[in-house]
Amino acid sequence: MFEDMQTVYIWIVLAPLIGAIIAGLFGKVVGRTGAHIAAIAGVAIAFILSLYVFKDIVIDGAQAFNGAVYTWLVSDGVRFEVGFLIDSLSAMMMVVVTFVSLMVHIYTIGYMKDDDGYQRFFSYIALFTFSMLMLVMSNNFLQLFFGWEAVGLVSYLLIGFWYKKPTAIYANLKAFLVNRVGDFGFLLGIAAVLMYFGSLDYATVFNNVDKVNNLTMSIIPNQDWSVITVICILLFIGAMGKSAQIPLHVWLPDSMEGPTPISALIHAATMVTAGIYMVARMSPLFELSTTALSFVMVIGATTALFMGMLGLVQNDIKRVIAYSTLSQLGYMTVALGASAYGAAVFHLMTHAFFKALLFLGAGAVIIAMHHEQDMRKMGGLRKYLPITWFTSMIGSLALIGTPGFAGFFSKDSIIEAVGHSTIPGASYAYFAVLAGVFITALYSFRLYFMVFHGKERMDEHTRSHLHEPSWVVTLPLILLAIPSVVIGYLYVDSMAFGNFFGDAIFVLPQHDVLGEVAKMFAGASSIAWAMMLHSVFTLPFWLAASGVATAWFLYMKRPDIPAVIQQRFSLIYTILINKYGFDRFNEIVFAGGSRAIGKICWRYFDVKLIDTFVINGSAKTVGWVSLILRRMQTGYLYTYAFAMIVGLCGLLLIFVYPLK
Amino acid sequence: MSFEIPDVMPALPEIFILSMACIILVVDLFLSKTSRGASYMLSQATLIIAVLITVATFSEASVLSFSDTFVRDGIADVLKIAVYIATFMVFLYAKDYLKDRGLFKGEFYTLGLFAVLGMMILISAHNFLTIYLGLELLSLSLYAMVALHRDSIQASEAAMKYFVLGAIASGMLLYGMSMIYGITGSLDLAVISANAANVSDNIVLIFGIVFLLIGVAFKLGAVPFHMWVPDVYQGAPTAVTIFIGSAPKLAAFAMLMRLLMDGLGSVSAQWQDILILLVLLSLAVGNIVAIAQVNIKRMLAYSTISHIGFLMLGVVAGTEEGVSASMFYAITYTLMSLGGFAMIILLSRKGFEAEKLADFKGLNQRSPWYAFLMLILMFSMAGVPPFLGFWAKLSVLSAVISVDLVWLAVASVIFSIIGAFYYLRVIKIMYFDKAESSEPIHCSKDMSLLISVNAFAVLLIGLFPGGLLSLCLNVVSAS
Amino acid sequence: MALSDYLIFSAILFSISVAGIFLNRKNVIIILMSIELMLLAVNTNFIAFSYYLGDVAGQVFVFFILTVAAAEAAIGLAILIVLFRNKRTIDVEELDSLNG
Amino acid sequence: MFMDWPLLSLVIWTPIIGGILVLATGSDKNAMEAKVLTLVVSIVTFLLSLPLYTDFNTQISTMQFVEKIAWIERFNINYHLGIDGISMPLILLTSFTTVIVVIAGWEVIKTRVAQYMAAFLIMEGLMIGVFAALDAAVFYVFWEAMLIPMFIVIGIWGGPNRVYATIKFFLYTFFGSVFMLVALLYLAVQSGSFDILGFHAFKLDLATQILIFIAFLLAFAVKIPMFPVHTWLPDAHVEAPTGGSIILAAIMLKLGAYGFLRFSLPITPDASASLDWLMITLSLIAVVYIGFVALAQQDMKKLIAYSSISHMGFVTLGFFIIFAIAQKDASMAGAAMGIEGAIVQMISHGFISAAMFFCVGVMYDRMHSRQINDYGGVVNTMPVFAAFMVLFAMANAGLPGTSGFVGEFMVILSAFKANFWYAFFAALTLIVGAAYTLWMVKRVLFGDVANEKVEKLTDANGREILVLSILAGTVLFFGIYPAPLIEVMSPSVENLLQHVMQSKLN
Amino acid sequence: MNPEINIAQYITYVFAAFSLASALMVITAKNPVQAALALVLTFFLSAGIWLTLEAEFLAITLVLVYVGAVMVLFLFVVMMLDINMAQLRAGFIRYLPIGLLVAVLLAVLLIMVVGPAHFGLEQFAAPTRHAADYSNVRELGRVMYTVYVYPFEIASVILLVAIIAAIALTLRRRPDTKRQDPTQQIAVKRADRMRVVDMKAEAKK
Repeated sequence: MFEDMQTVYIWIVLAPLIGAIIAGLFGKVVGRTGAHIAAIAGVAIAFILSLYVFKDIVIDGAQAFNGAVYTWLVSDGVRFEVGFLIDSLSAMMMVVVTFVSLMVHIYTIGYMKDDDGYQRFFSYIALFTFSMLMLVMSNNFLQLFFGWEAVGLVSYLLIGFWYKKPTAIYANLKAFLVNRVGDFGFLLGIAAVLMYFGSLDYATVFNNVDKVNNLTMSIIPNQDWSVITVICILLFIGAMGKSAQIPLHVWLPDSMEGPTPISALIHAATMVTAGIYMVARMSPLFELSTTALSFVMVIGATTALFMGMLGLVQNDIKRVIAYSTLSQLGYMTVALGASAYGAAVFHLMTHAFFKALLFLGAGAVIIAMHHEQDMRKMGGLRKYLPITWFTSMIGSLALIGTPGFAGFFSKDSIIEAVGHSTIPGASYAYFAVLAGVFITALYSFRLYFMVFHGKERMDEHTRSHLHEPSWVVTLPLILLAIPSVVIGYLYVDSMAFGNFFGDAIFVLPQHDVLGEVAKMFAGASSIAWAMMLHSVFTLPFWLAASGVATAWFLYMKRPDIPAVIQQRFSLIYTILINKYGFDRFNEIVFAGGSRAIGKICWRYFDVKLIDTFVINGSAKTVGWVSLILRRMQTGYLYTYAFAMIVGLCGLLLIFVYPLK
Repeated sequence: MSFEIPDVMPALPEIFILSMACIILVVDLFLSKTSRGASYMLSQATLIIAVLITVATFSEASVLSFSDTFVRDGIADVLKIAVYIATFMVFLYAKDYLKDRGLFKGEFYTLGLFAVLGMMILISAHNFLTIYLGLELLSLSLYAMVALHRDSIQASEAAMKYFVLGAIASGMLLYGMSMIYGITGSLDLAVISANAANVSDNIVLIFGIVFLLIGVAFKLGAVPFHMWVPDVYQGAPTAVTIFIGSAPKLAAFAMLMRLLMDGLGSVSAQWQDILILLVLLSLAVGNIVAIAQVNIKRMLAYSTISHIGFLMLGVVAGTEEGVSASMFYAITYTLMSLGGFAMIILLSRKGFEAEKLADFKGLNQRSPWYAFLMLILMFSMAGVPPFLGFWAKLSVLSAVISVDLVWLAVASVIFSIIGAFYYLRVIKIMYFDKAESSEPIHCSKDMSLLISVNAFAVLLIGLFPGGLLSLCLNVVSAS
Repeated sequence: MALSDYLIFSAILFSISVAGIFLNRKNVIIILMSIELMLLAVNTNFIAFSYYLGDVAGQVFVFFILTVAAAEAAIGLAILIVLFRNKRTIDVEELDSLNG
Repeated sequence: MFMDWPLLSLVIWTPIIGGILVLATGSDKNAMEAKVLTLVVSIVTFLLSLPLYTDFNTQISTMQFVEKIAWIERFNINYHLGIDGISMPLILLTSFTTVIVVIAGWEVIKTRVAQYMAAFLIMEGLMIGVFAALDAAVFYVFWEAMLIPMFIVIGIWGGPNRVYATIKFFLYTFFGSVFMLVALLYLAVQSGSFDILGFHAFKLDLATQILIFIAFLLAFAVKIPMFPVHTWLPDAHVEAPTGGSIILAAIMLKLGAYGFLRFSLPITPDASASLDWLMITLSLIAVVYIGFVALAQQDMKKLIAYSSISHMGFVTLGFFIIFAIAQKDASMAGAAMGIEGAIVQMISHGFISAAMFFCVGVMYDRMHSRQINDYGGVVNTMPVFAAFMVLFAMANAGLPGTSGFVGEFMVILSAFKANFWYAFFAALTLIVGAAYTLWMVKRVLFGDVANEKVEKLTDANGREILVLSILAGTVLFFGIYPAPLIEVMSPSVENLLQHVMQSKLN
Repeated sequence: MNPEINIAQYITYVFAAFSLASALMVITAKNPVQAALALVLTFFLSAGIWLTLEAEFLAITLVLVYVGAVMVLFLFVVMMLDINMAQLRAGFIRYLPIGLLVAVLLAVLLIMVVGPAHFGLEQFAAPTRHAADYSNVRELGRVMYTVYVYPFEIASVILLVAIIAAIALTLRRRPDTKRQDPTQQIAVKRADRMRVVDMKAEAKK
């Protein structure tokens, strides 16, 4: 179809960009319809071409493409280029990104139809698609960072989309800054890569890992650290920011201030997984450092468990899903730490579908409820919003890992992989992910029951207007529900355990936990089937089931109990409702501290010491001396004569007398 | 003893000026009050012709005459020409001012011309005696000119102070001369120079030099012998201040150069340190005290003191480059000072002396052109390129640096930073403050033209200072 | 007699004249007289040197100093008179309208 | 085709003479004539400066477009001009920015228009002169003369505290440069001429080098400005009219940095090497400490001014890490990147700071306040303007894709080679820079309409949008494709590096 | 030692002592007239000292010019100006200590240099006295108009300036004396003296 695949790649990124420019710069000219047509067309082109690329690379098994589009700059013999690395990993990501994005685009037509910033919104999300594609298609660290920051920018713009809302503009600033903390480490990591590898090209870097493997560097004098470990941890700090790992997770729940479509697209499906993608991409580096992997694993496990627990006490429908996202990102990170990159990316993909689905479903509920997000004011929506109810149920089932659904395959692979991992921290992680399963089921179905079942707690006016939103909203729900069900089954063999990613992901033999897991199912014609059959005998299945049962019991059967528990365990509740105090801590120590340092530096150092004391002080001193000297000019003749004589005596004393 | 009739030709300009001064003196007696302009015109013509005569007979070679009491060399010619031109400008600037205040009298011009003669004698002196007499001729004329505004309390007070302090200074100068005479046995500068090198008794030599330097320092206005400067500048009628502040500095420089280089050049090590001390004190006091001034004439007086510090810097170096730099500085300073005082005259009217700094408020609104001219002058005095004053500073600094006195150069520039402040303040007042009166500025065409030429000379010579710099170096090297 | 004797004499004379100038706070005329004293000291110096050096130039110098001193006195007194006419006093302490 | 023209002289003197002509238009009755003439002159100058780029030979590191005429023979001073890859982009930046400034002041300046316009034209010529000068005396003359128009501009058209600010500005900078003058004179006396390239080759012992280095440092550090001699800048910026702020931030600060490249590093390489710890410390203090100070600002212009200081810290950091790199690695890999990054940072900061100050100016013209607290929700009434401002704020925070990223990125990469902690502290700007910039954006642009005055705001007009668009285009262009910029400077930087690494001691 | 010379020496010392004493009187005298007279005495005595230095002409000149002319001028001015004597003495004692201190310091500083250490007989032997037919006046006269003709001319100019200055400063036509200026009287025009005023006829109230 295309002579040159490079042209295809370029068009994949350019099409959404053009859409964004049309919708953004010429939004007034083309109008609302024009704007969404342009944006959707752009993304649709990208999606179709991505499918073509997917077919080319994955299905036809074409050679991975690695080439530069143009040279950004050449300095000091280092070429900084903008180029593409298209292998199975990026091809898969491209499809996921463009597909979810397309769904969200369509959904937006309905969701944002009354908003003044309609064109602006389309411009932003199209721009986001462009940025995300640049990120995943990159063949070097520079462009990765480009995309990395660009998605951050769009995220910033979108969280603050409703710029009149004080909480929104607070949240977007927070998101950007927390991400910047991650980028800080990321940038240092890139610098370290350049320093030790002499290039920012993935290929060059990965080919030269052996040369760097045994090098050490001393950051603190007399402390030699492995270069690879330092690089990996620095890079992972970047991932922690973007993929919202503890303690840099604080921005993600707040980012729910943005419109729901972007919560689905950016803060669930795509952008937040950039960190996971990056670490998977860097597998040849991470594999060489057990320390880094342990670090990754512990962070991920902590996030997976403790962020999930926060979802239990939230009443805002979107926030529950946000904490769920955090928890799931933790799962992916754990997988990375266990060297189960395939499983991580696989979970990334399945999660993208079902989490986007859940978010969009929540969005549909929110529209129906007239922008009411508090679950305590919902209930029994099943009969008013059948499609939403059904798709949401699929999403929830996928999320908790119901055998057969997409989430089951990916999550179970992770849990199994972690179980096989032997690196330090693995047992803690294994416990965390198992506990997480119960928690996940509990909060998911807490949400599900509180929203769709039980007593109708909304007011009369709202109830009278409840109806299913238009097809532009429901269509994406349905389209997303499909992969949420089937994608796991289809790809678990190849992605998690097979050779889907080929050379894109590198695992040391001693770290090959997925290989170990696969051995469990050795002989089965299809690992998918084997897993499903096997699942009923495993802990996760029963944990999930008990989670659902608990949710049913607490929120359907005995809705009075949660309040009792809340009172009984008020300490835990307080901790959870305060999100372990991260926000307060950051607000006081980092934000407040910086402002205080700034004020002190400025008031006392700049203004008082330098300006007032040194600068104005010396000027004042000169003025003061001037006044004194001036007073010596008394106007009296004898003073003048006296001065001359004193001058004479002085000169004689200084120059003549010493000679004697 | 044999005696030759001296060659009077080298002294032709002096003779001419003397004759003309006497003629004007006589002519003025027969002029009625309304035709005083004739004295003025005659004086100006005299100065122009003197320029022509000097230029026509210009020679870089050094010629001695009158039994070696008189020397004519390139330095002398250049300085004399500068003196004529400066005086010409002074007379022109002063004209309206004098008319407004009833001082437009022949005495001003005759005394002025005699002062010019005194400067010329000083510039061409080659003997202690001629130095002394030239100095006295100049000083006496100036004392009288300061007091010329007889009804002014300030003027007479200033004259009295000037006179008394000047007399003390010449007393000290004479005392120093007597000492030098005593140990070198001659009054002739060349002989002194030759003998001084062989003097075994350095103490007496330095002793004499201290006294000599006090005399010169007084005339220049160097600290701590500067006390007269602010009072006289302020008290004297501006028309006289502008005169005192300009041409006599050239003569004073010549005196410094003749005494120290021609007379004591062989023992420069003995006076260098003394001069450095005077330089530093002048720079410090001049620049610092100027900050506290509200009277612009006084401020310019302190500015003069600081400029004198810089001027002496070149002589400190004691090299040809140094002396030529100082000479350049003297000429430059004269030009700037003329412009500065002319601005004060320009803003003054009958019955109103624009000598407060506040009188310059909002000048840019009243007359952007004059404000711009003053801006050029002030920046030039502050030593900001590309104006002339910068090159003057550069020359003297370069001279001291070339004799490895870098620390002195650093000290000097530090003081010039302080100095920059009060020049900036003038500009601030002119440009940034609101005008208190919107009255347009009236002045005669010739004055307006000359003041523009004056300020633009500061700019243009600043852009192309090469000619004047080379001229100074050439004449200094040749003599 | 040694040259130093004459020089010491004139040095003391010089010091006295200097003291006269700045000790005197009331009368300008005394200052003018002190200046004459100072010149006398200088003259004595010159004459002494001239004598001991056997060189007539010193005496010539003194001759001119005397001449100039006379002229100076004339101008000084003229200024004094102008001053007196303006201020009705020759009190040194009242000559302070110019200061700073 | 332009190789034979005295192009440098043309770009220096066209605006200066143009400025004088503008002055001649006189009073405000002829304001329109003055403005049009100024615009024409500035555009002509910009066009004249373009061949400097198009005809520039990027293959060689020697000086190009050289002009040399004897000026003052007494001191062996020549009117010697020439440019290399380091100065050429800066000249273009200058001529470009001047056009922007002229348009920026078009309707805003209502009194003494001719003087205002003339001041900027004259300043332009003088600044270009500084970049083009190859003779130290010529350099110094331009360097100092430039203060005069700026002094006037701040003093006449500035804010309420303008007199304090402008005198502080003048004396501060004057203070620094007189020491440089002494150093230059010393070098001239020793080497016999004021030729800068001659200075480069002139041998000096270490003690002398250190003294000269310190003298230069005083001059350049004040101009850049570096901590702790930076306090003039916030005052000057706050009080200066928009055009003044733009020129100050976009170009004048670069002069100091340029001075390090042209003087300090090549003339006193050994002193630079032995004092690099000092320079690096000061640079990092500028980046971090000043960043925090910026956070505390309530005045938008002050905030941007502090941000400028912080950004210029990267420039000096880029210059002085080369010695640490050379010590670690004899092949010097990474050193050139540091310097190139620093130069890119200079250029980019020129555009971004100009844009930021222009943005503040646009709001100030409407509200007559620069206090952040007086604003809020500007985006409601000025959406187009707000979009631009967010873009520039992002550029200021060093977002990739904007020019603000390129220089910082290169310097951090290079600093990492020198020492992990250099890079660490430098990279803190990622956080702090974003914090103060975006916090300001949040408080000014976002939120609900804060008060009636904001309610009445009108969006940017055509002229303003023109300026903003040009700047936005440039900022994006150099962010996306900085290669041409690096390409022109590369040989010169290599040449400089080789020179600097050659010790003068033996 | 020649007794004759000794006597001259003693006379010199006595003259010097008295000269200094009278100089002190000049600066301490209560009355300016006294001061002037003390100054006259100082000059006389100094002239005597000059005589011992074989400067006969100058000694005479000193007496003639100074005592005869300059001091008379001083006295004249002192008498002419009507000065309140009592008031003029005030404050002298207050500043005496510091003044004295500086004066003594200066004297010490001067004497240390000009004293015998540097100008003693070893350094400057006393010259032989000239023969009796030596004329100091002739010696001076010979160089005055030859070698020093140029300074001589200048001195004359200085005197001229002094004359001009003295006249310019002090000659004045008192504003309160009424004088007639015939030229003005002749040049008078009608307009200068008479003004025709146009008045409207005033109506009676």
